[in-house]
Amino acid sequence: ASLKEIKDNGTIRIAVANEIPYGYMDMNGQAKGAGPDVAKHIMEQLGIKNIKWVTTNFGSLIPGLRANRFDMVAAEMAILPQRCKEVLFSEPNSSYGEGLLVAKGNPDGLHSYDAFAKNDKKIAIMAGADQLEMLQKLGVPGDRMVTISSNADAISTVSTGRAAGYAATSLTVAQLAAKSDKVEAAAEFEDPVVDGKPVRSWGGFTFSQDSGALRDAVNAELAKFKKTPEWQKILTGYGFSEHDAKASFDQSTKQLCTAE
Amino acid sequence: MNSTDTANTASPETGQTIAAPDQAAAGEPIIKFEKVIKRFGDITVLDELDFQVRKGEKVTIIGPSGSGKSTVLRILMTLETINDGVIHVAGKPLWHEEKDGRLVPAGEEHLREMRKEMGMVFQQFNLFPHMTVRRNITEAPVHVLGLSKAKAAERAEKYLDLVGLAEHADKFPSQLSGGQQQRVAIARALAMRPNIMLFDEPTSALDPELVGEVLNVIQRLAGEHDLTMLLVTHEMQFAKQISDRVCFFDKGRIVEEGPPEQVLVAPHETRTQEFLKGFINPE
Amino acid sequence: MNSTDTANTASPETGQTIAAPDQAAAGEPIIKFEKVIKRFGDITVLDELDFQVRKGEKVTIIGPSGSGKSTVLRILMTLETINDGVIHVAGKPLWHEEKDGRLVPAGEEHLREMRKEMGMVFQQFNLFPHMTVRRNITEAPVHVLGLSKAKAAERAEKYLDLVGLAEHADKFPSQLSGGQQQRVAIARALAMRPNIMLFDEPTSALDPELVGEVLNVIQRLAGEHDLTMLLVTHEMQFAKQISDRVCFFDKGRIVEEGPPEQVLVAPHETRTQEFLKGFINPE
Amino acid sequence: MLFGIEWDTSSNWTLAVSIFPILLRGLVVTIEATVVGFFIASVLGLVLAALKSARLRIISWPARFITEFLRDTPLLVQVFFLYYVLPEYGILLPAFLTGALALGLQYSAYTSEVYRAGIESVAHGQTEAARALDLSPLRLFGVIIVPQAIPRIIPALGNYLVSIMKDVPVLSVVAILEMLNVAKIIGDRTFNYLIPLSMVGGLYLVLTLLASAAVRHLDRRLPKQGIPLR
Amino acid sequence: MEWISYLNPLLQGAWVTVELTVYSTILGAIASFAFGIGKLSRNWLIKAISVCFIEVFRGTSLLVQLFWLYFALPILGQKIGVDLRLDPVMAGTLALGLNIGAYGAEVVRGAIQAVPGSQHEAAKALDFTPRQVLWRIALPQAIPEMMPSFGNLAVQNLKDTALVSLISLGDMAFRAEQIRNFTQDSIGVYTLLLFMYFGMALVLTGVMKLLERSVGRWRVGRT
Ligand SMILES: Nc1ncnc2c1ncn2[C@@H]1O[C@H](COP(=O)(O)OP(=O)(O)OP(=O)(O)O)[C@@H](O)[C@H]1O
Ligand SMILES: Nc1ncnc2c1ncn2[C@@H]1O[C@H](COP(=O)(O)OP(=O)(O)OP(=O)(O)O)[C@@H](O)[C@H]1O
Ligand SMILES: [Mg+2]
Ligand SMILES: [Mg+2]
Repeated sequence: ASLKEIKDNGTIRIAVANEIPYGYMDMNGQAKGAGPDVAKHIMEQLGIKNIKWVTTNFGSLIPGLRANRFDMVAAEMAILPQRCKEVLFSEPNSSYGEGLLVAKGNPDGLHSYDAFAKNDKKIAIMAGADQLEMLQKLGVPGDRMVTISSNADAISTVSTGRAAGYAATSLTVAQLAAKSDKVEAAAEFEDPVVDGKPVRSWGGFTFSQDSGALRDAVNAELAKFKKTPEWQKILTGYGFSEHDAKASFDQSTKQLCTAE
Repeated sequence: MNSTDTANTASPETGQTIAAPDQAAAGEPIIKFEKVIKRFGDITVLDELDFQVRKGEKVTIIGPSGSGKSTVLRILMTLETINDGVIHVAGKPLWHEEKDGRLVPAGEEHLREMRKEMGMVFQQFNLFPHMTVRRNITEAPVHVLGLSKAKAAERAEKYLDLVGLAEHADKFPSQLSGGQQQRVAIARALAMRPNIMLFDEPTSALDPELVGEVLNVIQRLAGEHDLTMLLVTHEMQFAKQISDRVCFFDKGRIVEEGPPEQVLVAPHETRTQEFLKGFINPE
Repeated sequence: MNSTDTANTASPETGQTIAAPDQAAAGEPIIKFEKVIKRFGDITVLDELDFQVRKGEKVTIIGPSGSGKSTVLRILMTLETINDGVIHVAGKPLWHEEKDGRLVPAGEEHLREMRKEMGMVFQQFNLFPHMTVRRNITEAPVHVLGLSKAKAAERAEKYLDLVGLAEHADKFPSQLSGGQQQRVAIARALAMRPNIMLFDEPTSALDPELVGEVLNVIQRLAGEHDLTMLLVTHEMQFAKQISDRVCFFDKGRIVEEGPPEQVLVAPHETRTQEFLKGFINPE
Repeated sequence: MLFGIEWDTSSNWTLAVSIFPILLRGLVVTIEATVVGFFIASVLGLVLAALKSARLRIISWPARFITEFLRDTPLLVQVFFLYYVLPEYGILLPAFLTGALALGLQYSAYTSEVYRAGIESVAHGQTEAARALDLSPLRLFGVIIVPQAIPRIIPALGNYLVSIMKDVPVLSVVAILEMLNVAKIIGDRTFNYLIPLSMVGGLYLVLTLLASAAVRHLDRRLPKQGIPLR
Repeated sequence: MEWISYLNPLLQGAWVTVELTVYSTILGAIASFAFGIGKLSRNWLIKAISVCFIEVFRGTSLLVQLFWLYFALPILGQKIGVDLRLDPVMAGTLALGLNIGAYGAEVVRGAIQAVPGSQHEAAKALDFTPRQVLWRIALPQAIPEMMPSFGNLAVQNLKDTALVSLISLGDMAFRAEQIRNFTQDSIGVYTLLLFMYFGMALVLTGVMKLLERSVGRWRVGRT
């Protein structure tokens, strides 16, 4: 729906991918996470009273936007050039590094994604997530990647040895590690270096190609909100470091979209 | 039925002309097979059959299994087509109709008109199991003849009375004995007021004990002077009692026919004699 | 068969003692029902039935549908259990056996021994459809009696000859007519050399024309002096010809019994008279 | 890229042509899962059928309950259950085996009925005739009943084989790369679902039509009256 | 007990499952009769359409159909300039209903054909038109014949609704996934979920049995 329609109806449909802490539903069906909390504030400012939250698989977020199943995604999806061809991104709302979830005690002694290019262990990734490209560039062969359909499967996948590690953002990994004592975040994790640059992601809100006006309105409110301490509190409350918060100002969406 | 305009002045003696059914004199053939051939695949079931039944006549057909007895009745009821020959029923060609003075293959409309002449009672009763006895009888009068429900119910009453089942009108067929079911089937056929009744082994699916009650009803019908009856049966004794004529079929032809006293008791043909020997006690 | 060691010195005259089957004198009851009760759920099918058949006797059971005729045969063949009463076959209790001098419920071994006394022919033939006619007949002699295959085949030949089907030994049942199938079934039962043959309406699933050939075979068997026969049928004429005695069953009891000339032609009981009226021509 | 095969998104046709070999790789997995699942279902079904017909209620009732439970709960949830719960008890099966086992369990409920119905359909009269001839229970079962039941059982089992094949896509939820999952991944990456999903639909149609025809052929070839055994 | 806390969200999902089952079963029943009767039609076009529908929906996997309607159909719509974007409830109901309808159509066809030829002959002898034979004689007799199969299909449909969780419809299976995401208690969540489906299936079976009995009342009696 267009910005005008959304404002007239006072209702917007926002999707999350059930990823803690970026955007998820708690057991009572309440939306939580860095994306949803900021989105709630922005919508309040825009005078949009109702938010209809939609949960979907990460892989269905972009198709869902394109199919107008929701108006906006608040999943802190990483802003990447190939995605910019399909959808519109707001300015970054957060930034985060990479991490690796391994079984308790790290029996295989894994400390980087690179390690998987050299050993014969399997590494799990989530369907549709950007770790795939990263690992491909690092030279991990496709038949050693185990694709899971949601974060929820990661703990069991790793703890039962279906994969030696799970590649995800540092925040996801920390969250998952806190949930179960069968897994932990790989200590002393080395950031992967791809094309000479250490990998860091910038996450933002996502819109369909024809929602320019909505994106602009969100951008305006987001810029204002990011100047306030409440914004920082939301992010740190979900486990982002102050460095993560600050780094979100380092790159603009335009830069990220045109990066090589 | 609405053909009173055609050729009803023709002499009733010359069987060839088309006479309106209502005016067919008694003694006039109401059913006439002429060189009728019927094949199923390779086997010839009726082999140039010539066969006539006069109005009001009661004719019994006997013969070994597979000799084509049922086929004769089923062709009359237009449940089977024929391969060659001509059949007249009530003076009109069964499988052809006159259009612009020429005979053309009959349309569905003509066949329905012809079927109204006849009622049929099947070996397996073939009642509609999902309807009460009364509905079984009123369904066709209401939806085919266009009678009002009240009128049809009245008629059902009358024929149920005739077959001695008035008090069972609200039961379902499955709640009746085989003999009772067959009597309902007879009432159902009668409620359409046919001029010709066809019976295809009406008692052979019945427990021996129940045969009598059905034969009784048929015997009563045989008393009606106007009703033409064509009956296939293995009940020789009964055939002897009610028939004006008995036809012995074998291999799709009539091998022997005549009054029951002759065909059943003192048959001329050896094939007939052999067949009757299979029955413990024809007399 | 291998029980010649038991009690064969007892007097054959006192029916109570256990006599080896081969030595039961003619005239001695080979089948004896004493106050036998059989229920299916709520309904009582046999009601304190007392009933005896002497060795070599040919007994026909008639009666309305549901009166328990089949049940009597099925109990004898141990296809049904009984609720109360005692049955002796060939002097031995059918449902009990002697162990350490006391009667205990019969084990499977005893039942198999008892069944060897009898052969049964069913209304629906019940041939094994996946076996040739010969195999149908040899199967049990080979695997139950332990005959060699050659011996069993010889025996099959003999009985197929008896029923007039020697040339059909290599056909499958589905390739035979109903009458032929039933004759095979008779041969199959005979090949076990039973002392007692049970027939449960052996002709009522047959086309009327085929009834004769089966009755002929049974009639020939009836000529054998030693064979005890128990026959349920609705063929009154036939019953009259072959039976020593006819029993009329109704509601699980014997209402009337006696020589066929009496029961079938001049019954005393009204219930019997009513039943026979259903049949067009008992005489 | 998947299985080391690149795709060409320049047009629908080139995409279709370039992903065809990838889908075939998925098809192989689909067929493998079908075969393994069917094998498990056939064996387990026989066991369940035997237990259900046991005279002892303490055996037959639990077997009946298990059959009913397996039949009345979704395959998807059974797959999840096996995939996530079994490892908690230390039973760690590869994803493929877990999926095949789930298929086998679900369909064992159906095949057990096939066996039972096949045996019961052999006319009651056959049993009575055999008893009247004093054939032993073993001989009755092995030589009279089973040979007559087989022509009824085999085609019914064949139909379930086809059904299993159509249920294999459910296994995609535990990351088994069968045909639908492959197509979905291609769609996720190329944002063109139309081509891969339509191709999967077409392939399935061809596959099931062929399989059904094979079952019908078998059904016709089997002698209806039974297979004589020596 | 921890799993008590799962009950509330699961019950919310259960309601979605029930609604979806009811809608798609109704759609399936309509499709069953339409295409089942259509397949017996003498009009070759109606017959061809019915045969194609039945073969396509029986011949492909339900999940393929669901994904196709949800993911591929919108793209097809874009190409031809029609908005074919179905929301998950719509896509789910359509896929489930049409799929079960294709199986049901075969049941309907089989049951109608199983009405003995002698019934048709008896009706013809009484001069009913072919249309009257279908509606007054064949169908009423065929419906009780269909009921046991319909009962099985309804349960099948209930089970199949779990698949809509894969297109993000908040049914019982979807809620369960959410809870597991949160608590990581696979055993508790899935055990509860399995038994809830089992319970619903038993209730549904009971309802279908009642229905079966009410449409087949004329079949009581001696035989
Ligand atoms: N629909 C059919 N298709 C093929 N053959 C048929 C068909 N109907 C009847 N026949 C064959 O036609 C022949 C005559 O059948 P018909 O039913 O008229 O015999 P019938 O004299 O009534 O015998 P029965 O006493 O057994 O009823 C038989 O050989 C039969 O097999
Ligand atoms: N297995 C069974 N379960 C319940 N009732 C049965 C069973 N077998 C027979 N009956 C009932 O027992 C009664 C007697 O049956 P039986 O078959 O002995 O009658 P019959 O005299 O042989 O009749 P018919 O002439 O119809 O063969 C009938 O009322 C029948 O319904
Ligand atoms: Mg006939
Ligand atoms: Mg009987």
